[in-house]
Amino acid sequence: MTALLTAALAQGGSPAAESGAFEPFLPGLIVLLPLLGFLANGALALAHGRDSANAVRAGGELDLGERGSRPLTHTLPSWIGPGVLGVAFVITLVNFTRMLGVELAEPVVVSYWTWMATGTFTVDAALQLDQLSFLMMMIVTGVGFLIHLFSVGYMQDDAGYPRYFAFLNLFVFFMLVLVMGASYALMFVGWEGVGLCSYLLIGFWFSDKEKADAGKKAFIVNRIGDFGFLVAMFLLYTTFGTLDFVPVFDGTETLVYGGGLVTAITLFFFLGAAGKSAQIPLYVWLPDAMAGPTPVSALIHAATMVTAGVYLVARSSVLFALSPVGGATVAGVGVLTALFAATIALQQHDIKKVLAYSTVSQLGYMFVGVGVGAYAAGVFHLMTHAFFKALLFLGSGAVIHSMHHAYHHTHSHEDAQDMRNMGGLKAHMPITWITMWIATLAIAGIWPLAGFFSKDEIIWQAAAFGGAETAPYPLLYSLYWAMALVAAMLTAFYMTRMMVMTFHGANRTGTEEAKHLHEAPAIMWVPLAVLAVGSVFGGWINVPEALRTSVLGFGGALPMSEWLHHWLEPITARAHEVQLEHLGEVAHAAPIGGGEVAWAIISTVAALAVVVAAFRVVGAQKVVPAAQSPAPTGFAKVLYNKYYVDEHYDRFIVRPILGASRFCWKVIDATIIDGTVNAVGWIAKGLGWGVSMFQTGSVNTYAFILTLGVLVILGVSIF
Amino acid sequence: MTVFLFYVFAGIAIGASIGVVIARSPVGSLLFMVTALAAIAGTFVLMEAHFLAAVQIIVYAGAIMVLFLFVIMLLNLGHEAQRDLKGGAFAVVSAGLAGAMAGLLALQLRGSEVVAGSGAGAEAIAAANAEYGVVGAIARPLYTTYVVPFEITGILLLVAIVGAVALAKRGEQS
Amino acid sequence: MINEALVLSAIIFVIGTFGVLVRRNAIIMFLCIELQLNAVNVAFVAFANLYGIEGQIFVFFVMTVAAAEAAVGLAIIISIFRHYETVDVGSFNLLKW
Amino acid sequence: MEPISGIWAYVAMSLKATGIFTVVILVVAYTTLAERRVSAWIQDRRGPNRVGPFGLLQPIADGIKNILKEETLPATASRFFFVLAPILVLVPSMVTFAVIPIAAPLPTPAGVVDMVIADLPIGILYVLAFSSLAVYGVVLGGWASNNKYAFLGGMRASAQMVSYEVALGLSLITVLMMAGNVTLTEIVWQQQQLGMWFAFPLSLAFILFVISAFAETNRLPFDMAEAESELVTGYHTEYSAMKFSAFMISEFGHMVTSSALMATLFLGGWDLPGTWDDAHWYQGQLIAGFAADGSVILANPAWWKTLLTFAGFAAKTGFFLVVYIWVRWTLPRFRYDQVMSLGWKVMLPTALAYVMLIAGTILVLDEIGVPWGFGYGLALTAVSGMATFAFMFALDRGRTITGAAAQRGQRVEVKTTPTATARAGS
Repeated sequence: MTALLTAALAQGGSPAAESGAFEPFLPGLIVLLPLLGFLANGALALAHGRDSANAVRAGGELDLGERGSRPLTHTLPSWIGPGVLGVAFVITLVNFTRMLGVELAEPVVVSYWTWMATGTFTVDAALQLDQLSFLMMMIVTGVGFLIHLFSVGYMQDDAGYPRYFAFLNLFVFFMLVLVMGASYALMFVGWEGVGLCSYLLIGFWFSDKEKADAGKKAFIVNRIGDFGFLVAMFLLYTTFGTLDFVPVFDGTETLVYGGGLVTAITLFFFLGAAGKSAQIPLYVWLPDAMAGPTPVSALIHAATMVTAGVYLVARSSVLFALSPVGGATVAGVGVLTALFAATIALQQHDIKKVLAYSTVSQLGYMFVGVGVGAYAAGVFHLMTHAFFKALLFLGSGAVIHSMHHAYHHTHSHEDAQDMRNMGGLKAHMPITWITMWIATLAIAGIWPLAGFFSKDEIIWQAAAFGGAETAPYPLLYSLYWAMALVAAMLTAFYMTRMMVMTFHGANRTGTEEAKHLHEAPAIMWVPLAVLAVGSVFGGWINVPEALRTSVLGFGGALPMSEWLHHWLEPITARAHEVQLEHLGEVAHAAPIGGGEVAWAIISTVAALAVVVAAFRVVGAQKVVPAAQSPAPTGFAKVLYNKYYVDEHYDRFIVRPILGASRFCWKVIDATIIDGTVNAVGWIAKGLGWGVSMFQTGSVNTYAFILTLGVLVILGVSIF
Repeated sequence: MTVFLFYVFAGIAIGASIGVVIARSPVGSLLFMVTALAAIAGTFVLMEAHFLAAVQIIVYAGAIMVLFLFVIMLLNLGHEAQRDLKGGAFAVVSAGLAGAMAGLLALQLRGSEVVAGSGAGAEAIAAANAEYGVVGAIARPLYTTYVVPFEITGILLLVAIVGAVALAKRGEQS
Repeated sequence: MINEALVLSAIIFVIGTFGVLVRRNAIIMFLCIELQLNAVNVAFVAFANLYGIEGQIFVFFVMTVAAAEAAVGLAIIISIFRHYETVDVGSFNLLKW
Repeated sequence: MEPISGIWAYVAMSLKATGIFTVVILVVAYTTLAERRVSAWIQDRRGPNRVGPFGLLQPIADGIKNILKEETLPATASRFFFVLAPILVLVPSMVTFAVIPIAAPLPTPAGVVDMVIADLPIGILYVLAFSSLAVYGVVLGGWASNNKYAFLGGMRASAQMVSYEVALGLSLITVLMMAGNVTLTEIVWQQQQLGMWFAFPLSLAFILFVISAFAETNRLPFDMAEAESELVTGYHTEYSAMKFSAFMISEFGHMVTSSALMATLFLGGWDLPGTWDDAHWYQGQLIAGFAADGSVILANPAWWKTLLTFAGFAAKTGFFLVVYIWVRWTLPRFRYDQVMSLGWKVMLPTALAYVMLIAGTILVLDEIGVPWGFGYGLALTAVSGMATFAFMFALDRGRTITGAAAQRGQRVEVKTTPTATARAGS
């Protein structure tokens, strides 16, 4: 019996034999389902797609006809696309509930087959099931499912509908590989895969050169980050000889605290994370990525893919905890990005651009969180952000959808995304209006919405970390804290500005067009409502004890808890041990005094004040439609042009590289290398002509010479 | 006894080889060749390569040489009795070359270590023969360790068949 | 017996070489080449007695190659014969520059 | 029971060689007589019955006649090869018998004697080797005569023998797979163990082997080489006296050896069906089989068992000899192109496919753990039976062995003109 048990343990990898242990329920299916969806939708797209692709290539659109009479290839993806996600979400939920019942101290690794084995290095196709990956899986499948649903309404009339769902499902597949993979190598597969899908979806309307270019930009900028990821993996391999999470993290005990190696690894990883998660200096692709369909922006460029960097840092928390420089860099870049992007968002007119910069800014917050060692807080913000940012994007999608229809009816070519063309939409789209306000208040950090708890936690942790007993750079962290506070105020301002310009005041769409503005269909607003619920209550699962018992929790009357924090403890425990050992206890007061509760109240009051002020200020401004707007001047112009970052990148990086490439092509390749090759050819030809004189045509002579050669070789080998 | 038989077979093989080179008619050459092959098969048997000896006869003498004979008859070359040796200086120089080669090989052989009787490999082969039979002893490594070369050989034969047919087939017009 | 076999192999090889050099009948040249291959086979079998069964396996492969070579070579000879009405290699001198 | 050894082994060897060779020669001689008698019987006439009782001394008279006849040598023949050819033909047909076991081992005071001249480890390969050499005599005989009929006969014979050797070898492979070894004693032993002659589980191989063996011996319906109506008598047109006799002896010798071979490979050799006096050398012991627990059951040889089994072997071989003669007077001769297309387009692919079928079946049976025994044989018999039926059903179907005109798709019209008898009747 014992032998049987040991055998079962040795084989399965999952300790199924122990009583009360976590027993995974078809974890492979979670990953497989979206892949199957991709294959099915891809096949449909191929079956249906040639004419639609041709139509798009010709610059037009395929006439799809009436809704009821569309071909099966066009209607089936509506079921397959969201369907596979729904099932995957259900399976994830089943697993999650099973996991809730048990204390899972060690991650469960389900290994399927050996993916590659070279020498001593092997990588298994294995899934790691632990608290962090489950949180991510819930977000990816849950929010993903809602966005898929929304897409059914949003993309229904697009000629590339099956192709769209194929890409979307493929993206989810890769995202799940990213978060569930049990090694850095597998994570990298997902990492690259989501990059590919991001490229495909940004350039979804590839006949438009600007959009195709945006896709390429995203891809190329991400490459720079991938370089960092790869170098970090190489370093890990040379250090530990493996890339699997469990042995790597077990092996970190041999690393020197703050040593060069671990610092290099973390910095290179952060380079990768900065690329994927749009941090300075690699953030430039994300605003351009808004060229893709809006649900794509919601799913990939707000809720899931861009948070992969945060996930990476949280996953590697032990490494980052061991490197104070790495942590400081992460937090510093994060807070700088948060502030920087927030200022740009102030002067954008495109509704999606505002949200894009807002996303960059919020990602900065998450990095502050994971940078200061508050991994749970960073992941917490990741989760709440997934709710309200997905909601905001989907809401903006509903608005754009409506605007687009309006302009479509009047054959107007105005910009359907420019907020200067909106205004007063609340009358036409009440549900969108309400849900988006909820999300706006959530992101602005107004109590008791989700964003308040997560963002406040991060800001507080920055302050607390700076005040730790032996904090490495206390002043620096205090500065981070202050910057984060300012950025929070800016967030409240630009979000309110967006809402006011979109929904309040007089309508600027045009009298004829206004008649066609309408609320989104149910399939689009239901996801909005669900996400709105998440945006309101999502924050309540991780409220510190101090806050819960204070006035902010009605003295503990509200159903709030510190659940997430405790739940993630097995993941972050080792990092916290390292922190405690080297930094000591974190502070319980802000740099300029005041406790956690006090600053929480201060920040929410300040944010509320900013919201009200912004509502007044922006509401009082006279906004004119985009066509009649004057060009911005002064600092507003700088902000409107995003600090001219793209232009500077173009001048100082892109053009020199282009020049060098041209030099390599024209001079080195065409002249020197080709010349050498041609010269070799001519020499060979000449020599061949000379040697051909030896050809007598007599086989015996050839045999004679051959034998002579053999004799020479024989002689040389003997003497 | 074995060594004596070996010398007998070796003598026949060498004599027949010389016959191959100097015989007037191709058919004579060919029959000398068959004799040489049979004698070499005999030496194979003495060196515990029973299977190879059988294959040597079946494939070499029984198939390849029959093919040669067939071609000789098809082209009706058999009855020419003129000697087609290259004449004069070339033959002398060639003989010198062959002699030099013989000398070098002899030098090489003299320099090598003398192995008395049969070596270590013979015992392994004998053991394999006892366990799997003479065919099994060679078939086992052939179908396990050397299965890829074996398959490639099969492809080579297929290519050779196609090539031979393509070469020998008459064009449609003729 | 291994040494004797090697000597036998060398002798047959030299005879075969000489035959290839001096005969002009393509078929007999071919036979001499087969003789050389057989000489090599003898050496391989002898070495098999020294090192193991691999030597015999190599002989097996050599025989296969010989069969393939005979098939293709004879086909070539036949098609040459159709053009020149002879198999005397002295008359095939189109390879001359 | 020890195997015979020492000086007695040489004595036994010499006796066996002499005895078996003598018997084979006698059988050959009387097969010529049998052929004439049986053909006469089939054709409803008497046949030779003047020399001795029932004509039993006829072969001896023929021998004396052939020895005393004048040897002829055509002026344009290549003298050396002309003389060499009958020798090259005669030798392979005789030596093949050396590896065929003819009876159960014989116990003698000095030890047990195997009733086979030489139980070579290469067994069946030895048979193949010598039968592949037999072609030289035929070809050289035809070529050295310098006679166009003889030459054509030789060419045809060589092409035919080379072609059918392939099918012969391939049909043998299934037998070797079943036996797991190439020695003929092992093949006999495995048939005893299976409790079934290989003719049943390998029925298609048996049929292919018989057809190929007919072709290899240049017997009707495959006697292309002689084809007296086309080629006078083929490759031995120019031969006379004892040299001609050598060709005849070799033909009948081939018949006898191939009959014995068929009996050994497919009809259980010397094994008598229904008896359990099997014997086989296993790790130095003469055993009769294995008990259920894997231990050996020792054999119990006796001189009368040897005699009985030899009688069984002789009966089986005789059966095939009769079939040879019977077929000769039953089937007409094929045309040359039909022989070739049958060999290459029907026999070869069928044999190849059958090898794969049997190999697959054996693999499946071994995988599912069927023990080597009667049930195993029955399963294979079922599979082979279906294959044989399919082969018989699909064979020819009007493509291979039909007239040349039909093959080219031409319509053959049979004109009905008043025949002589019809006219006579009117």
